[in-house]
Amino acid sequence: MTDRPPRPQTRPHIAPGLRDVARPVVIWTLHFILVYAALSAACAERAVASYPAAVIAVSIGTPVALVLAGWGLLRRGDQPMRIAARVTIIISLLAILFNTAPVLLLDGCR
Amino acid sequence: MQGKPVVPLTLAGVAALVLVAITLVSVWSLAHPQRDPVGNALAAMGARLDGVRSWYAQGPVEASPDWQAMRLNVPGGDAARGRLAMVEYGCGACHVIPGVASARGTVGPSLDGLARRAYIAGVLTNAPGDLTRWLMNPPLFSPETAMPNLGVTEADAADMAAYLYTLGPDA
Amino acid sequence: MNGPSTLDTYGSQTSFSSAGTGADATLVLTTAMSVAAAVIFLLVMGAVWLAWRRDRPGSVWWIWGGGVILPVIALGTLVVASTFTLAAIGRVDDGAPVIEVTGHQYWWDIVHDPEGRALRDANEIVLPLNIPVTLSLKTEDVIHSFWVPSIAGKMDMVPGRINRMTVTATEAGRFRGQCAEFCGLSHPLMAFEVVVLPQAEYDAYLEDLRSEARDADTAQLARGRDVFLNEGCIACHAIRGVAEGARLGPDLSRIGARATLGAGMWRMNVGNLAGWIADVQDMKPGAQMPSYNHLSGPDLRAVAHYLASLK
Amino acid sequence: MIDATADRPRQGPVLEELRTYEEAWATPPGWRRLSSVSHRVVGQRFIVTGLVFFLIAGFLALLVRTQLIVPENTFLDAETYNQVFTMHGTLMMFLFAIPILEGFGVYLLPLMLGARDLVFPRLGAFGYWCYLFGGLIVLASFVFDAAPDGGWFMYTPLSTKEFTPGLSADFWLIGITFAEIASVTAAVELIAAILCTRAPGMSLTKMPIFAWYMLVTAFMITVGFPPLIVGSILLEVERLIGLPFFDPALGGDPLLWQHLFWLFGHPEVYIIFLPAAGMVATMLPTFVGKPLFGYGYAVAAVVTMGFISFGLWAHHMFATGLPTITLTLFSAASTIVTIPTGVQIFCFILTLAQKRPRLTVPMHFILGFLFIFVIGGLTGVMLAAVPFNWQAHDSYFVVAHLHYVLIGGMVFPLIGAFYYWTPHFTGRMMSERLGKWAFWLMFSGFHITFFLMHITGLRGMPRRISTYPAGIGWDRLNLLSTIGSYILAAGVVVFVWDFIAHRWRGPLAPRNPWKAGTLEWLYPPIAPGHNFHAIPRVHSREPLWDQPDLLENEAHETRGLLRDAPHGRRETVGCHPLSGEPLQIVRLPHPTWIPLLTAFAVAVSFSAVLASLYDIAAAGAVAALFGFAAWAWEPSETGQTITTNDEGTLPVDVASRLGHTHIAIIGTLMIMVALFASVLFAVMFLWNVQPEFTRLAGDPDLFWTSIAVACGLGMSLVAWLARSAPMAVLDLAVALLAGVAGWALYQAVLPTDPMATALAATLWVMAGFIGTQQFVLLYWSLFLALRKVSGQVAAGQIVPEINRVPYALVTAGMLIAAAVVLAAPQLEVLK
Repeated sequence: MTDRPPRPQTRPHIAPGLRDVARPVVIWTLHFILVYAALSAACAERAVASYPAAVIAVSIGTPVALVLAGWGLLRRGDQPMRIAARVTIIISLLAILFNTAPVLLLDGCR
Repeated sequence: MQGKPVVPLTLAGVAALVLVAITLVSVWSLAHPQRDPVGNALAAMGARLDGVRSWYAQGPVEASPDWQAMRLNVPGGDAARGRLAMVEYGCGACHVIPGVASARGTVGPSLDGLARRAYIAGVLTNAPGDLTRWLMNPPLFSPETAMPNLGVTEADAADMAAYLYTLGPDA
Repeated sequence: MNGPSTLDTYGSQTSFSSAGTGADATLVLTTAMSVAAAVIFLLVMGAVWLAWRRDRPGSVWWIWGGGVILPVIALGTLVVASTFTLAAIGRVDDGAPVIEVTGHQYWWDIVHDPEGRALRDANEIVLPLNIPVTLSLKTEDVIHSFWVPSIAGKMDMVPGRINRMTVTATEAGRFRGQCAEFCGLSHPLMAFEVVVLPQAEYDAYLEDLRSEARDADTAQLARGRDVFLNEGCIACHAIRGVAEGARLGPDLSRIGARATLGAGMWRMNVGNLAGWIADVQDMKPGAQMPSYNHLSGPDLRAVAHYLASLK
Repeated sequence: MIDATADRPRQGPVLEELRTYEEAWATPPGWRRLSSVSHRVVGQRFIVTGLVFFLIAGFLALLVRTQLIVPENTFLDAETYNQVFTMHGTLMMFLFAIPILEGFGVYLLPLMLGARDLVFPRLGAFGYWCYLFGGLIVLASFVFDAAPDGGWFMYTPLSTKEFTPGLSADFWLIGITFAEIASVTAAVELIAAILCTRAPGMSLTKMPIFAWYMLVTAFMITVGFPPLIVGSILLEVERLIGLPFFDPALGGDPLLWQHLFWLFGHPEVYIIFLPAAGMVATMLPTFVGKPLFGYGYAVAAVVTMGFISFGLWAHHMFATGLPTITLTLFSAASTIVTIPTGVQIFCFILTLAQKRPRLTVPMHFILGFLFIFVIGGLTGVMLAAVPFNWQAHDSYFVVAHLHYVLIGGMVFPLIGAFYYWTPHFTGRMMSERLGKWAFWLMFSGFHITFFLMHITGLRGMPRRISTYPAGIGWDRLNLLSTIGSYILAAGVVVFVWDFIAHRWRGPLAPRNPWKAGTLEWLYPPIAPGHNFHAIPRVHSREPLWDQPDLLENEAHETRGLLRDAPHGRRETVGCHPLSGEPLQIVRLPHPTWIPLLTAFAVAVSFSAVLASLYDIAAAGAVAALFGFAAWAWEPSETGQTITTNDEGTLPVDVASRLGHTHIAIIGTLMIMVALFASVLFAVMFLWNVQPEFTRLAGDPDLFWTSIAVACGLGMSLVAWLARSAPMAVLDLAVALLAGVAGWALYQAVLPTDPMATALAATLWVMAGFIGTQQFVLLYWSLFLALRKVSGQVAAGQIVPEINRVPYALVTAGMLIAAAVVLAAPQLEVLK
């Protein structure tokens, strides 16, 4: 082993952390990709999946995404990061609901 | 600094004026060209200005008659109607005709300065009667011409001749 | 470049007056959204105005109310309304008669297909009044976009795809359409006319497409027909009963009956026809057709008269 | 361009111990200024160059409007008109909007964050030269009479060789791709600078809001630009050697280009908007005299916008015949992005409510921004409704909408920002009187020009037409729009005149002229020409408001870290990315010609490709590689320590995963992953929409594929070992395994014919991209081995080895993904 410089002491993460701000909207991204992929698989020329299969995928994925994105919504606190996390969660929940609009409002590809 | 309410009032006032002006302008721009009071008023004003301008251009009435202008007078021809007829018959596909925006054809000669030409298509003298007859049936006078018989009526031909004689008589 | 001649086109290419079910439903949506947008704009500007006059911090509930709750209600309504409108006007009726429209640089090939027999026309689409018709949109070269604002919204013509839309014209008359996707040099000169006819006249039109083109019954028209046959025009253009099969250029069997020349750009008459044949590259730069400026004067006149006679 | 030493306000006595500091940070005089890598110089270069491109593009816009002033105009012929509107869009989007905003970021961020420079000054300088040379390539097309004329989004197949012969599209593709290097390098640099060099105590939540906006923007660039880079490369390759990516006859699809373009193009609009909104969020509190209301809300809005704006790309393709259900998905996503925008607008409104603001020129532009941008946002929501979009798409309504969003959302804040920060650049104030003239001319001219276009568009006028028939109902609207554009241009001229003339007419700017709270105003404008003699500890988001001692003393007497430059070296404090506590001392480079020379070599290479001189292109590329090596050759200083007055002893260039170089590698890897994902998207898209072409390609060789994966995994393992046991032999092993993996991948795709089907062609591109990654690792490892062999590396200097680990791991991950893609067609289930 070689000589190492002194390791910097790890400092406490700022509560509640950047992760809580980014997580909900990352979940939104994954949910969006899921819906887009399911619809593309069912409705493009190749028709890898059937339309009901796409609806099932979205129906299972959406509640999961809502739970994962909404986790920590009720956590209290008024530090900026905590507020940011809460607002991000709410916007992401709404956006996930909007992602389901095509499946809710239409009954087929065309 | 300028924290007085009067300044934002001015700001909002000017912004509101801009909004109102844009709304008025939008409404006006929507009006049909033929049923548009503002446009018609502007056109009428323009016509009156043209009248004033030509009155000055012609000079005092006791001056001697302009024989050149009288030579090019087409009886019964209306230059303004002739200009529109040019568009109707598709003259612009082959000729450049000043004053007719779409007429930029290069198949035949430009009709700019037509009033100064000696002959029409090299076969007819450049006189009102000959020009009118030419427009009505070019192949009759020049069997090898590329200019087709456009089926022009006599009245339309007179109008078109009148317009063509406005092109460049005084240069 | 030569520009289009003045045509009496005022108001024939606008989405503000609707003559088709698609444009109709869209106009309702447009009006509703415009009014809502104006109201929301005034509300937000009112909030700015109030904020300017205020001198102490407001509540975060303004952010929740103005930034989240009200927008979500408005947007939810919008998504539902627009999706239902979309579902209604975007439905393709498989049973409706099909008209195939193929975009070319810079003209439109039209095929009516009432009973499986291709009836070809160009640059003028005749539609029956109040009967749904399915337009089948293709392209021969680059992307074009089919747009007749008074009838329906636009639909692209994409290489390798066939896009279909069903339209129902609800008003007889002439409407103008134009290519809406930039397609090259003469893109602005790629328009067309839509003619909506009552059923009887529409049937007469189809009958006209089935029959041969008008005969050349004078010496000059016969000369024009011979020029057409001998000068290579038939390599690209077809005239039913005279020279069939060529599809590189527009079908000319009833060119004289169309109101316009050069894909909706010039008035159809002998003068424009002659100028077009002699110098098409000046009138429509980049068109596939070469300028036929080597024809003798009488030949040019004859072929122009012949084409104008094809009604 | 700006050298104001002459009228620099006096700083009080120049202290003797500061002399070494002044010398260490001095910008080279005269023409050697070109070798400067200081963020101030580079930022000003970006800003001034961007402004020049803005003026050129604006002039082109006036040509467009003049052509359309009357129907059937002959002012421009169709070909020139097409070139003019294409170049207008191209210059505005690629060479003005993004570079100038990045220029403001490059200039302002270190000052706001409490750093003496950006962390990678040479990278910033290199990026600038790439931007300049790329922009010159694009502009040169005018000289060669080959200006691009296919519209700024270059749709295929119009832009393919068949329909656009000649070089015009190549000028566009090569020049723009080159200029984009600047955007992505600046993005990586800004990410590392924002996360790693903040003043002591500046945790993420004490960061100025502008830094949040720029941080999100920079991340968006790393993910958003790669699709276009991939698309441009595909199109250029199709033009040069005929691989059929976009040819439906061979299984390609013109819509693939549209997907890739708008996957970039939509986020791009937000990439342009967010920094400008960040400027508003910075200026507004200054004039209100209170902090931004709802900091946490604004942060949430920016972060969510950064993500959701990627989910909207297909709303540019509503008329292409996508399935109704897909349209609805994108329609819904396009409406929901309004929510974070609305949250942000209400943060601004509530900031305004706290106190009666001062109505300065920047404040005018902020109010103009609110007014115009809200209209643009509302028409944007209208366009999200598919039926309406079918009418408005590609009509003048869209032209109106995009100018409301871009001019309202970006140009107005930008000009406000010029009035606000110009004293910082030049030491003089711009004119309040001329500024108000500029504002009112621009504001009224803008609305006359663009509001009417909403109506023009709904009355059926398509965009991009050089002429229109008289009497159809557009004449008057166009006439008025053109008159409005002249008024708008007059406003811009007043602004530019003010920007030039204030250099001798403007009054000298006092210290903190706007009474702002952010750290960039700590020093009197332009005073030292470099940043902090000592870096103060920060306790608040508005330190100049909340820490009165900062403005009580002379600026150079401020207490803080790194009191002078005892070693004659450029140094700044590196921090923990989250807490902002000091972590290390970052050693920064002195002025050097290498970035300019390397960028020049790359420019030669790109231009040679354009001229089909491939041997010169290869020579340029090799020269660039030597440039990069020379750049990186300097000895590592890891292991040294520096004792600071307040914070104890700090290591220099710490060997840690929290170090700035490692963060930058993560940013770079985001770009690489996004590039790879774009290629993967192309593969899957073609596979999905062109099923009849998937079996024609010939089968990839699975034996060689598994060899490639094995070597990739081995390479990662060795790289991981080398991080704790740096030895030249391990570097050589990594290089060898990387080389073999690349070769094996080539053997794997060799049986497929890329000219035969588009899918096979995309597989080759995928393999080629991973091959490039392997080459980077090979080159990097050979470089490290050479340094060790030549005795350049002391014990513990393992920063490059630490950084290589994620690079190797991600590359191996790409190899595995590629193996799955190559094997999938041969699996029974998917046949």
